[in-house]
Amino acid sequence: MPKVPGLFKGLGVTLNTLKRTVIDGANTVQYPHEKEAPPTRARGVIALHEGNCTSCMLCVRSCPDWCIYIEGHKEMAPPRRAGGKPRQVNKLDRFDIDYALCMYCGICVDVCPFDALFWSPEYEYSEPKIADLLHDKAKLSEWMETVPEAPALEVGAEKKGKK
Amino acid sequence: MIALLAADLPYWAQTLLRILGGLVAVLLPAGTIVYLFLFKMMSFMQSRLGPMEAGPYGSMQLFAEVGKWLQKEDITPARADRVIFKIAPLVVLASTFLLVAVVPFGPDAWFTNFEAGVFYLLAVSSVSVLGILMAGWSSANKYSLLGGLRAAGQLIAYELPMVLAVIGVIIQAGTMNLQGIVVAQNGGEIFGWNGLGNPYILTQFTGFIIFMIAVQAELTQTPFDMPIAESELVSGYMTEYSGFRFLTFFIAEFATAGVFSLIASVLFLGGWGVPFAWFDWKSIDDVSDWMNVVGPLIMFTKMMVLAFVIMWVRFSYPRFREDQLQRFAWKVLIPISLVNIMITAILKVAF
Amino acid sequence: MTSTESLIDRRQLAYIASQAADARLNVELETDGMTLNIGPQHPATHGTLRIIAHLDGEQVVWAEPSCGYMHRGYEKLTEVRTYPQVTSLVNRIDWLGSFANEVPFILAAEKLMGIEAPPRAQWIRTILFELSRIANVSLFLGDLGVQLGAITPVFMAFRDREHVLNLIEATTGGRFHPNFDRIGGLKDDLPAGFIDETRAVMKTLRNFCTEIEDLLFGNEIFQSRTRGIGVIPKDIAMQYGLSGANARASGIDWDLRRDQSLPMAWDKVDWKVWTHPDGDSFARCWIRLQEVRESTRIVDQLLDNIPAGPIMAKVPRIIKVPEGEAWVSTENPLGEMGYYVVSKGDLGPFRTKIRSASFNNISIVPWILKGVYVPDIITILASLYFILGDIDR
Amino acid sequence: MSSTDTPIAEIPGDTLRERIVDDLRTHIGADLVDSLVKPGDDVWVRVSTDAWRRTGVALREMGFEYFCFLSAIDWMPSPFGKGEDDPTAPPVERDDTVKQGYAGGETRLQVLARLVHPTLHVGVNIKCDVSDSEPVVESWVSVFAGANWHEREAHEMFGIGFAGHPDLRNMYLPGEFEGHPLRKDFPLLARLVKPWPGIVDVEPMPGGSNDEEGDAE
Repeated sequence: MPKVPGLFKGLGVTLNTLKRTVIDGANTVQYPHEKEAPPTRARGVIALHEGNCTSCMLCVRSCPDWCIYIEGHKEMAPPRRAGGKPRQVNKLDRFDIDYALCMYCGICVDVCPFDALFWSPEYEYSEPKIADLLHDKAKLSEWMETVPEAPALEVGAEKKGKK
Repeated sequence: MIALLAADLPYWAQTLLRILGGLVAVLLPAGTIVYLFLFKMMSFMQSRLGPMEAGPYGSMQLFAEVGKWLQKEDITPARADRVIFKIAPLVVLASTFLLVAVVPFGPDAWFTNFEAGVFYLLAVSSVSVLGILMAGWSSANKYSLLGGLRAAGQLIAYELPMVLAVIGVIIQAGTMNLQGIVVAQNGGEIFGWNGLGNPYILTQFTGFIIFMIAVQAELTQTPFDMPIAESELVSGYMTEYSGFRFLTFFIAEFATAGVFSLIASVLFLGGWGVPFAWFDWKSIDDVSDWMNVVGPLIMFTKMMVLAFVIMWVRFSYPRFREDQLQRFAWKVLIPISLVNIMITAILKVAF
Repeated sequence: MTSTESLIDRRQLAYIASQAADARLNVELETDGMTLNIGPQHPATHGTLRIIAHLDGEQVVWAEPSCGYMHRGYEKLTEVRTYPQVTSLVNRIDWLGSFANEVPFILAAEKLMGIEAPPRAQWIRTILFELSRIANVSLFLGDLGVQLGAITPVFMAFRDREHVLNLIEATTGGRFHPNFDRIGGLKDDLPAGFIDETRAVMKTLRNFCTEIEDLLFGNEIFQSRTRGIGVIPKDIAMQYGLSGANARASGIDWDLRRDQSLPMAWDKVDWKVWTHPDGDSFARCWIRLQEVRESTRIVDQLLDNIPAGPIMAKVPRIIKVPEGEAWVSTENPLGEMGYYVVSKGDLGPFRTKIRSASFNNISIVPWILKGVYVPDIITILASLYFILGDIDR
Repeated sequence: MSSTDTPIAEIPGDTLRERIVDDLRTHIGADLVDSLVKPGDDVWVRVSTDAWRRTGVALREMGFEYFCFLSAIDWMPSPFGKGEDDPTAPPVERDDTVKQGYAGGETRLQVLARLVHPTLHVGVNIKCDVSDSEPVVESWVSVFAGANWHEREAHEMFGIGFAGHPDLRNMYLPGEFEGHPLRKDFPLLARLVKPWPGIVDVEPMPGGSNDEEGDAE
């Protein structure tokens, strides 16, 4: 078979793509009209489950960017069981994440020993002002609604409870 | 535009009509090429949709772009040669209008119709080089200068193969009048069979290929876009232009693509005409008047086919290097076209 | 090799001749050179590299790259960070194949600690490593087209690279910066469906390679632009420490995946190290094309037999690395990427020397750009393939 | 044999790497001050400052033709720590003893380079002391052309001079920049201008901050 010159092969490739796009549609997504669902593990935004946070400062200290700020105070809470002693709990006053600094490494979520921080795949939270990227406790708690279940694992994976 | 209509009108009205006709003949192909090929076909070849927001399927995108460019600040570099810098885009665009002036669109639909049409055509097509050189030199930018000089070298190198390729057509048609060439093709016959007329693409196929390559180079489209060369010279001679001056360059680029496709269709594809044998026309005088309406449409279709090829190549190929281009022009194209002329001449004498 | 030598000879002769001719002309016409400043903002530098080129006409008399516009001081920053924090930092060095940046650092830390990741983790590491190589090099193949004036390949590269990024994101959570590698293993296991999806994507990628080959590599214009341009002979490549595809294109048969034993899974599968004798730009590009193909083969074979088991070795929760020094380098998409980690038994490294591939690869530029034409600057830079983050760190 | 008396030397020997050290010793003699062979892993040698360039030549002749990198190490502990101090608290006392790593050393600054044998695939890490008063070593540019940029980088980052280098301009920093960023006494301002958010103490970390018993599970 005689060799087709590369010049014509190249033309063929573009023509084929043209044909494919016309018949099968484009590979792109028309973003504001249709949205792709990010995978469940996607690191979009960090959500805070406020009730679980004991303000232990572990996330603050392990953040490479120093972008988490926690303030809290100690408080006496009513006893768990009737007749028990009142407990001392840490009350969270402030929990801010500065998304202008955050580099989405996920270390804070990993180190949290009390399951208070979660990744949510939500990504549409850009702001016209950079100061608005500082999400406070209330806003971080709102993201909790968007946190998905952890995905099933591939065959051969060792069953492991979420710590 | 239409000579028939214009015949009994006062001079100013004729002029107005011609100007309007010229604008339509330049801008309509340019707009169509930009939307259909640059926006849509390129996107489709790259598995995407292209502009979709402005108008249905982005059809109004071009107007949006024009609006955007018109709003932009017209920046002149501090050390630029101001007058030349400002004139340059207009010179380039003027070349396009000069080109379209001699293209016949129908038996009576033409702006001017004179005997040395082809000669004039090839002469004014190099006016754009002047504009590009002016733009490159006056911008006071090294990239622009390199781009301008490359453009000058390249356009001059490709003028010659283009001329030589057209000579074959002229020899065959026996006239330099573009209208005459159209008639010669449609009224011609191939070995006594006149069902298709005699479009010169069949007899002058080498010439056609050389002409199209030269057009590609003349238009500075890939693979001959070294004067623009975004990845090397950052748009070359257009680097410093903004706002409506850039728009002028942009329009000129695609309008010239359209006009050259028109010219190629006139020279090689039979122009506006249909084979005369279909309607038993013997000469141009027999051609019905409705051809003045259908003719431009036929021309437009042929132009789109040729522009498609130009753009298709543009979107598929990488770019040559300047010295390779020169070598290609002088060592390949010119000898081939000379041989082509020789063979045509011999055959012309023989038959 | 003889063809390479003759090419260099010819190039040098042409250069000397042109210099002599120009010297004569300069005396007669008093032309002087022009200094062309390519960058820091220039499409061909895809980043902020600046090249100061002294031109004579369109020929380069000398050229000098000037980098540092993107220096982020990672070597200093690692000194104030703990080991887990460093991985999130170093995967920003070569941002197109970021998972591959984490691996050598983690391996160096593991070497110092004397632990080894379990087999399943090694397997998945290797798969992700190769996926990031594909993500990186496939973009190179597209970008190559843009540098040489063909606009379509880059969109094809983005189109098919997207699938690879989706896989990486589904596994690690990050498209660009996975931060998935941990000392002793991996952060998480693969999500369900990964294997089947990856197989399909590898098929797409092989099609992409064929398309690029037809569209670009087979194109006569492309070949005339790249063949014989920017020839790097073997010994020069050695001296400058060129690595990866750049070295292999100069005939150096060296691939760190094959030539050193690391706790990774490359030695468990069958693949080929491609070399090319020419050392020119075409060879460099061609090698990379073949490497994408080999990577898809590696991934395919690895997917067949991922061992079951844990993905984390037993490591203390707060990681302190014992005192010592370790050097680990891997064959990253851009070339040899190595970390010289000095530990003093602390939570973080005492000093990290990051040996990035592009720094060495691009240091050859002043030598190689002598006497070429302006368009060849672009060809050579594109074929050397650097990433700014990888030069400046 | 020539290894320093570190416990690692007890691991069964690595004849190839030990032979390399021996070979180098025959080339440069007593200028090979110290060496360390980690079997199956790597080789470290320390040479005297004067023999720096000679070592490069010798190793190249021995077949170590591949230039991997050249850099330096500042062995002084950082006086600033990790920048996590409380600015209101009294300054923290820090250990500032200079302690060198493998293959020993006497000075605070050391030049470090690595050469690789392209067919044996064995590398050698070469170190050499650089005196504090006159931090200059001979340049390797004439031996390995690729050392050019690495020496420029080491020059601006550590302030080490390379005698015979054609062009020791700054690569990254502006020309008039003062100080050598990778020296430990150069402050990392990003960590000093802002107090560490982790200073605020609400409760000690669970299990205490020195909890090392827990597993990853």
